[in-house]
Amino acid sequence: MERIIMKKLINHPDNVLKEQLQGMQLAHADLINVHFDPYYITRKDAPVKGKVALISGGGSGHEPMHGGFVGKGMLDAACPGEIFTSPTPDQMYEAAKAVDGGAGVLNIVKNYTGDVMNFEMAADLARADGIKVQNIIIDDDVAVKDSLYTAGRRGVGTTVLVEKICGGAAEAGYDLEKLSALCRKVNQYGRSMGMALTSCITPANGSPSFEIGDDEMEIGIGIHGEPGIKREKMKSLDEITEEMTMGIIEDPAYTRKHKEWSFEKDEWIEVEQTDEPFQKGDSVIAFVNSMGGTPVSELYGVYNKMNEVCEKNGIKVVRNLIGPYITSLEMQGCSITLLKVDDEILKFWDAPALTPAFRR
Amino acid sequence: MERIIMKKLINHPDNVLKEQLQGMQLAHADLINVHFDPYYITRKDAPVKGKVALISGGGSGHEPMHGGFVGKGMLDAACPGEIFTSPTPDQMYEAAKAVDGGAGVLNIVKNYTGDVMNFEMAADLARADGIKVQNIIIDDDVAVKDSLYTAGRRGVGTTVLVEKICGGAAEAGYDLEKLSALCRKVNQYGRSMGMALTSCITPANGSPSFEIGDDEMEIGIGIHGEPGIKREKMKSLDEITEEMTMGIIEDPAYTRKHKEWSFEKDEWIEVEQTDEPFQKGDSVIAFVNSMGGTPVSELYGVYNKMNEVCEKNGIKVVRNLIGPYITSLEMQGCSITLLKVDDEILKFWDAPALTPAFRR
Amino acid sequence: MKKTQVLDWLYRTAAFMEENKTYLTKLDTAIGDADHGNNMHRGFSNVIEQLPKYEEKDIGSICKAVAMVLISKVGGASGPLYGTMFMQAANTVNGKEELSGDDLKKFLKAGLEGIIMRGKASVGDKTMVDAYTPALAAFSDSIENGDDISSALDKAVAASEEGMKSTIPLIAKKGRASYLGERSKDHQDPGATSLTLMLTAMRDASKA
Amino acid sequence: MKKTQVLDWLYRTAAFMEENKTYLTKLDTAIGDADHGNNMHRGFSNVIEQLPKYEEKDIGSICKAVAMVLISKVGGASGPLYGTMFMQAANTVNGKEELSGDDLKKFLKAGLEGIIMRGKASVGDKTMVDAYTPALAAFSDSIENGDDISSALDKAVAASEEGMKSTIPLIAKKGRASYLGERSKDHQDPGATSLTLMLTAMRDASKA
Ligand SMILES: Nc1ncnc2c1ncn2[C@@H]1O[C@H](COP(=O)(O)OP(=O)(O)O)[C@@H](O)[C@H]1O
Ligand SMILES: Nc1ncnc2c1ncn2[C@@H]1O[C@H](COP(=O)(O)OP(=O)(O)O)[C@@H](O)[C@H]1O
Ligand SMILES: [Mg+2]
Ligand SMILES: [Mg+2]
Ligand SMILES: [Mg+2]
Ligand SMILES: [Mg+2]
Repeated sequence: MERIIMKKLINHPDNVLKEQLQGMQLAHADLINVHFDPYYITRKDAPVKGKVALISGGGSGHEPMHGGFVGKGMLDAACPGEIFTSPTPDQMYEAAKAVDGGAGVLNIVKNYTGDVMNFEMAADLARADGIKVQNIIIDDDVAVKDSLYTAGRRGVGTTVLVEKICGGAAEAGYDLEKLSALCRKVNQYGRSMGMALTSCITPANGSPSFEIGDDEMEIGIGIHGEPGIKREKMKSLDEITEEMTMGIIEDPAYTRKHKEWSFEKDEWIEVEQTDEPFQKGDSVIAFVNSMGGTPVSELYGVYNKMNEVCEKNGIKVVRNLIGPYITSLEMQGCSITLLKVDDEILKFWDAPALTPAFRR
Repeated sequence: MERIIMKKLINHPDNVLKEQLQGMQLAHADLINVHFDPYYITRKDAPVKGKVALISGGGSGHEPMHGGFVGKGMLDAACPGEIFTSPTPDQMYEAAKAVDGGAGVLNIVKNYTGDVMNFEMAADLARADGIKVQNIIIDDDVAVKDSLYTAGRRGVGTTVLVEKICGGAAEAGYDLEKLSALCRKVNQYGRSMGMALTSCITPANGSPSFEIGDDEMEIGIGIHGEPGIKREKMKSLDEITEEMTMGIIEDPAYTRKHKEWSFEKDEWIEVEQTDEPFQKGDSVIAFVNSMGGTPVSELYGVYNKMNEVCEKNGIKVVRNLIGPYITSLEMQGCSITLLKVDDEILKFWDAPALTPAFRR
Repeated sequence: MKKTQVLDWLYRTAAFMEENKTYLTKLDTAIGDADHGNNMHRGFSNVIEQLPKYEEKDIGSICKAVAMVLISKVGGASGPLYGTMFMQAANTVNGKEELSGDDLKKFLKAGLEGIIMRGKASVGDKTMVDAYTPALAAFSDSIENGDDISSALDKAVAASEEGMKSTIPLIAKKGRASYLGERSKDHQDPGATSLTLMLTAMRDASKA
Repeated sequence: MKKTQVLDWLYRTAAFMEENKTYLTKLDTAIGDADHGNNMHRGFSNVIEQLPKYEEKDIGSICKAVAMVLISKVGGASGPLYGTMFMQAANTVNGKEELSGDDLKKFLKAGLEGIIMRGKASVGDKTMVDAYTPALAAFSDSIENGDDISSALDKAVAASEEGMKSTIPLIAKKGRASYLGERSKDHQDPGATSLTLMLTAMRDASKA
């Protein structure tokens, strides 16, 4: 088969995911097991008896998320789909069977139509096997304004923070109900916004997901190489960072409905949730994330300005995470996530973790 | 002043370094202190009494190296120069005064003409103040074939490994002489090779350091956006990885002379060193590094193939490091470093470390 | 419609998805994440790879097998949607070796209901539902008017194509394209396009 | 050469470095790391910023101050090289308020020796030494033949320019350009170019 020339360290596009997962397995055999049919990654010591198992997953191309977060103190399993394509239910189903330690499974699902539907089907399959499963949807992208005329806010940066915090709580013995509540709370407390300087190329296509001029940037992007909310002329670091940070801080209350499983009614129900806006005096974890191609040095510039904007608005940054954690292949750009914290959240944020991409 | 539009998260090019260092200080106030006149970064608890202090530095643009490696178990200080420009002697001189705990200072110097000369002058200044200083040069880039007709091999990936290993040994109480010997050994045991898919843009210039076609790659690059040894048509991951890995494994003995300080003779002397080639049965730490713009997913693909090539050649990978650790701004590409290990090296590789960019 | 024609339909669909892979992905590049063609191609090439194992079974079992393959191979939004469509449609034709016009009407209706149950889209949301809904209506009318399957499918395909084109000026309200708001205008929905291809394949099979 | 002319030399050098910043960096882009113009501009703009503090002192002290600024502001290879050049040269003119032709010869000679001590380059290595060496020889000959400073500097500049151009076909053996091997051919060395600018500024100052 002829290979389109593209500037990627890959062999044939059809084998990219498999080869990369093999590399992960070889590199982190002390922490994880990679399963290949179907694809899912489990922590070495799974199932952990009596602990609620955390599973997440989504399209590939966002590495290190989620596979890099499998291990003690974070995820029990991750299910990688094809690049930028939701995984299929059999992956999450097999993962659930492999990691359930008897206390049930919490699926952390980013709010994309495909992810939501596939995780729903997976939960139904696992439940039919007698596994207790809850799905909590993460939707923190303030660039999406309403949930009525769209598929709703996308799950972006908060996902990484949720996986750390809920991972800590699961390790500490939270049961499925308490863990689901914490997960919901973290999602409600977290808000993100992203931007791109360049597009990205999926191996399967070999050409950029969107075209962007030399003097342009894209504001309000998701993490799938999809174009964002608006296209603007390139601005300075300070302007970009201020726009993103203020977009998060001034985001009004946001209400949406998600399907969750009701263990009483034994069926899916619609649960309405509302995020309250940030308030002066809030303490936050600030997460400055590279979309993949932006070097960490530039993230520190963003962090510097973001911190100033937060201070000016009475928001106190008490913890931070800076680096490429939820990416879009080699896309240049960044996202900012602010997560309001309370003692419970901080405690599990600070808890130990040992995974390929996150250690504490 | 008018700003050239470039796809970077920066304000005016003149302020990039300062703003990024401010961001680092804000983000990692628990681990490091950033000093601004001149620029140097020290670990929070410096000087550590009785411990040999480790200092490194070099041009900026290679983040997280070196500033991200300041902290317990790695560096006591890092001196960032302007982007891709060696730091000046006053930086290393001030850093030495700030972190010397009475047991002397080891300067880890990458073998670039500018770095070597500036560190030499800095060592002279510190020595005049009564501080015991040794400079050890790192030169591990096998793409540079001879030391007679060039400035010699460049210091690349092995630098990161040296900083971890010698950091561990310094923490364990090695004196300056023993630490220097270990540093020299790690340098001799380490070999690297790099390649680029794209060029990179320094903020001061606003245009790419080199032009490269859509179907071309550059083999044998350094880390300063300088063009490499040869230009080739784009190849597959397997071909690229095999070429780099074999280039390292089959690299013959390499001899060079470096200036080191003789404490007996009280003057700089030339020390000749020879690296012995890898042999079947060697155990190594394998370090697959992103040049900045290549996502970690692709590095796992590289790791997968590299491991296969090592196995085929009787080289056993016993530890690994995968990610963007020594970068060239947003350049796409990667480097591979193989470091032969013995018990001493492994012990300190596995030792704890707590720095902004490396935790164990 | 005989079982061989149902099988032919699946083979033709797979061929269409292969031919139109780049086209569908291009449509998805404009307002999505540039994978719809790859997803559909991956799904249906797996379907026909598995098909020989099921060819001896009844139409219901075949369609259930197709559903399972699509669910486990496609991913994204279209995987569960088309998977559920085939699953629900299959349930209406259990044990059958041939489909009457009325059977096919029920089959197609259950398929659309599956997509709506799963994805909650309405006509005008700029999804596959915009093509499927008028196509089903045209097919049903035609069958109820006494047309044969083949001419009913002619009308269904025409309606599907119109529905597909009707997505062009719309602002998307479901799926990934909805994030683009106004910017989703002036682009044809990829899912409405793949759905139309699937019906076209059925029409062609009904005439072969 | 009077002290005011020495100061004028430094101001002119700074102006040249500003004017030629992009040019020098372009040369360094081809065979280096694209910073030589920025380095030299940063260095000399700092030199003239500091200069008012030293203008009252003797030429030796002024040049020592210049050396310190270059050492602490330039970085890279050129910082220590030009810093050491000024430092060594300064040592030959301690306490002087004016330089004779012979003084300037010693001054320039010590500067070249400083560069060689620090960088170990020989003529033909494709460095600033390739411009400086013939320039010094031409200057010395001219002074020894009884020429005045200004015409000796004319000859030095001509020789420096020739030396600078002689670097074009060379394969670099020192500094960053050496990594390129054959590929360093057909490019003019940035350091030889900045050195020539510095001598040109001195020549112009000697005539002003
Ligand atoms: N909620 C929904 N209901 C019906 N169809 C939908 C819905 N969401 C998306 N679609 C369809 O799915 C198509 C996109 O499929 P695909 O690109 O394969 O999945 P993804 O959007 O996950 O990448 C859209 O063009 C649209 O027709
Ligand atoms: N060993 C050396 N001796 C003399 N001159 C040198 C030496 N190495 C480099 N140079 C000069 O330095 C110039 C490059 O300076 P610059 O770009 O400022 O520093 P760097 O190479 O560190 O980026 C070269 O063009 C060359 O003339
Ligand atoms: Mg998709
Ligand atoms: Mg430089
Ligand atoms: Mg898509
Ligand atoms: Mg340079």
